[in-house]
Amino acid sequence: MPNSATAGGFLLILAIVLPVTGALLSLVLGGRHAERVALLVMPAGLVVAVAIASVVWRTHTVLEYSVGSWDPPLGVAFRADGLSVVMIVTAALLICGIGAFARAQFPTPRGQETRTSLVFWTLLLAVWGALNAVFIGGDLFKLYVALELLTFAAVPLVSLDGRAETLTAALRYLLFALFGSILYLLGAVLFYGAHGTLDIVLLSHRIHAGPVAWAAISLMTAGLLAKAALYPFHLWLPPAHAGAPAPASAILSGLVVKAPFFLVVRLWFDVMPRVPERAAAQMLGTLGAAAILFGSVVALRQARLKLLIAYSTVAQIGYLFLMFPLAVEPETGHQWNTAAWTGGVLQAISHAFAKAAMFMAAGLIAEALGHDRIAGLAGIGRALPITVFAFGLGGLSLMGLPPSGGFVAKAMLLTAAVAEGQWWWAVVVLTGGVLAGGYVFLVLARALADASEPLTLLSPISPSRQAVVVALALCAVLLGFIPLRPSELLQIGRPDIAIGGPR
Amino acid sequence: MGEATLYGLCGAALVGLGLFGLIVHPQPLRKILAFNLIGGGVFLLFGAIARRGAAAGFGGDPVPQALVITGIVVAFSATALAVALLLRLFQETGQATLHLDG
Amino acid sequence: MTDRPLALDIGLAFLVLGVAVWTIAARDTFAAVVGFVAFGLLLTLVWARLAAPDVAPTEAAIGSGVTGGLLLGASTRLHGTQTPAPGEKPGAILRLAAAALCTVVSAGLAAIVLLLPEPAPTLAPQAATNISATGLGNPVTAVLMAYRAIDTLLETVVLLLALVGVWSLAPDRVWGGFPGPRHHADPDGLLPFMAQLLVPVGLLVGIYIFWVGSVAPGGEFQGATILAAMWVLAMMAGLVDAPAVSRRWLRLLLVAGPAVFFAIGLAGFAMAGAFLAYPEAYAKLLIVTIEVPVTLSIATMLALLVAGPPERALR
Amino acid sequence: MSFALDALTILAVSTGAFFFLAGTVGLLRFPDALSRLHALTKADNLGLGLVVLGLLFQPEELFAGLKLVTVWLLTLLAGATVTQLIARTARPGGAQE
Repeated sequence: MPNSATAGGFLLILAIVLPVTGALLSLVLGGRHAERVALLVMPAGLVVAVAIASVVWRTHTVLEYSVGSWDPPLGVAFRADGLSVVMIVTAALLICGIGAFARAQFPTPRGQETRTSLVFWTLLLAVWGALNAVFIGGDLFKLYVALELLTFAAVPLVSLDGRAETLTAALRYLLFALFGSILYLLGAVLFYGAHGTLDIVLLSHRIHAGPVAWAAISLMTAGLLAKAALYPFHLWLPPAHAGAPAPASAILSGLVVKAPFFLVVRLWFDVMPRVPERAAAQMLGTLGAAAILFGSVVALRQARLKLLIAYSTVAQIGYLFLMFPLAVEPETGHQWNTAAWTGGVLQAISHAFAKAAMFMAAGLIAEALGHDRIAGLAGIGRALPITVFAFGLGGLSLMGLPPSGGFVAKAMLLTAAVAEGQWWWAVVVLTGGVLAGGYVFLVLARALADASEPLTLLSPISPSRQAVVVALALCAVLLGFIPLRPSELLQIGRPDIAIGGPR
Repeated sequence: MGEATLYGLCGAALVGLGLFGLIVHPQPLRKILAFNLIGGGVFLLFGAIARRGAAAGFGGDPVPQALVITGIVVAFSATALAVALLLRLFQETGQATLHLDG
Repeated sequence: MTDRPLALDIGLAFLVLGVAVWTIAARDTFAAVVGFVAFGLLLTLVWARLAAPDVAPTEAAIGSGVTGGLLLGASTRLHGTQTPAPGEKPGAILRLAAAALCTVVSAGLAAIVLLLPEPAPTLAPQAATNISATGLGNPVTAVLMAYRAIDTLLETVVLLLALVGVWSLAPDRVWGGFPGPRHHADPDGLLPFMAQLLVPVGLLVGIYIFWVGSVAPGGEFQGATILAAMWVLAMMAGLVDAPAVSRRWLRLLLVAGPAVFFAIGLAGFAMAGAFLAYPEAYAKLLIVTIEVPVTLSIATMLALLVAGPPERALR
Repeated sequence: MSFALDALTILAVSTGAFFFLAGTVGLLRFPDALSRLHALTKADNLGLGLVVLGLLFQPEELFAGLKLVTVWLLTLLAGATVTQLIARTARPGGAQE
């Protein structure tokens, strides 16, 4: 019976229904209620996320639910494995943090609705629902709809201020995203044509290496890479992420780009676990390495703080894709190196926290100074010490210095690279860390320098908003205290060949 | 070769054509048009696959046919959002270009 | 299935490709959009040939009709900006490389079409054996409203988010106001008279197309498009003004469809033990209860997506 | 009898098709929007009418025939209305009156 775990299934449904109905309610009630609804949904959604995590952790099995009792292939199934759970909890924590931070930025005057706050609160909840739908989707077409949901919720956030350059950035982002989703859909169509199902688990049993499978997975991966802004598809990301208001940048850089990455992982590790894929994995790794080097070097040359952080996102996305060549065992081409795998996922979540904190810190600095030119940051370290401290904490994770989630993630990738004799990836990881150190230091050195004349802040920055930023940065740091070994939670739901790790 | 294969090939050609338009046309509106052509090709391919799956007294597999309907509506929403962005950009700058320095 | 395609099919396929080439190659954007509308109409015929009578009207109404109208309007408003600046035009090498890449993609896809397994995998038998549990007669509607209802539900939310995105583009000073320019009915003109004649007939046709969807080709998307078209016509003929986006009734109308969908879906936990499950005895009743507000909401979304972001402030 | 009906059908449908062709050529060849519309609507209304007429000669149930005629009438009405709409937009001064 598909619905044996009805209570757990109920939670999975809630993870989508709660934020999405919240978005609907925000839109209907409008005005000040939009924000109130969002603030009510946030803790509830966090509770749901934690509940899902505890069910999966307790039972040590994949939580599965067939919508409407229609089992795949005819129906659509939701599944939460260890990976989904980690992403769902990360998303819930971040959304709550970003929401708490954004209250001061998107207020609604009494009795009057403003465009930016209505759109922001509605879309914040919509992004959340879409992310959860991506993380628990078990059906390739359902995932396509979830991806589009995410795109349409994310793009308007970029151009919220209505300036010409953000409109251009949003349009570019939309065109890239649409290009990505249509390629993804094309691949899914080919899978259906060959195997008569879109369900991930059923597909993984029916699939075999051959031209159809290769074409389908190449198209889908290419589309997802365009959405994840992996080099050379990164062109759209910096203007979009740097142009958006700070809380929106935090959502986009922290969470939204992780969704297509998550789906690439699903495709390669869950849809095609038994198909040799060594060359492809090496190629993904090469693109990732190029992204790390290119993004970091360009970040070093930025004059504006938000653009620097955005280019750093381009680089950090590169690290995610190093897990593909490292998780694939070089001799046989079959998976699995669990250390690399855990490292990749850990990089995704620690970057989410660190980058969200850094974008919001940059937002506070820009609010206080009226600009975000790096050359003009002198004295801000004295004026906003907590904010600059949070920025530095986030920076630790990007550089891969202890104690931080980024350190554990990169250390695991290094371990895997050394263990498998693929030392060239280790060189890339270390070089990227040094370059990240360069651009983080560049900012901190400016910020901590003494101003030539006393700094006057344009607007006072409330301590509570600074506290939120520090809290998120601390999450990234706390991830550094988890043990340096493959995570048991992440192994829940991995195909059997994964268990045991590298022989 | 049945009509399903014929139209499947037609869909394959449309995807390539649309992709070409998407790459070489600098104007955003032409890119949006090209995206819709790719969409048409993908849906046609899916329709051909549905037709191949004719069984149980149905002229085609109803699952892909239903998914195509969903896909057409999603493609329309995408087009509407893209066109609105483009028109707003034009209103703001008097230009309709993706060039950042434009 | 016949072994050889009819001459009609071959001709149609070439016509589709020809119009598609025109759409890409035409110098004038307006001409390209006209080509695209023709492309959509030809695809409608193809869908009929592919035994997909439910897809055909969707393609005609949304893929060709509403999309085409939207693009035609945009190309008129962007007139004069559509010649690329000298620096923007891709060079010959890029064009050649793009052509080569796209040829490879098309050739690869074509090879895969020829390689698809025989007999083709299909869910048609499963869809057929389960259809009695839904009380419906049209298998495509059964997929959309029962087997894969979650897709349809999320799709209505996708449309709604696109509308929020379009609205978000309004300048702040007109927020809450009316979309698009105000059209005034010309008292001596023929248009208001014709529109008054057509709109009620069109509404009737839209409702019929929606209603027939449970047993025959048709359904909420096709019906909703016709309803939306009538609303847009009434707006353009000056019979009614577009509603201000801050109106509570409008917001309610927009979310009614997804909201009822969610509500009945959640009630499924109590009634049939699962989200979006229907007890067999009431399946058809519940599906229709969902479809009515969904059709109204979709019609509203489509009409307002065409109308665009608010341009005139509330007074 | 059935031969005569078939001949009538072929004649009417072919004539209708010819009008469609003429209308399409007009659409492509005429210089401005108004004369294009003129060519298109004249030819298409008549063309569709002839096609429907031709199909009416094929004996089916009465209801099918009624449907065909309804389709034609609806097209006439919708065509006329939309033509008005396009003509107004195409006129100098455009839609904003």
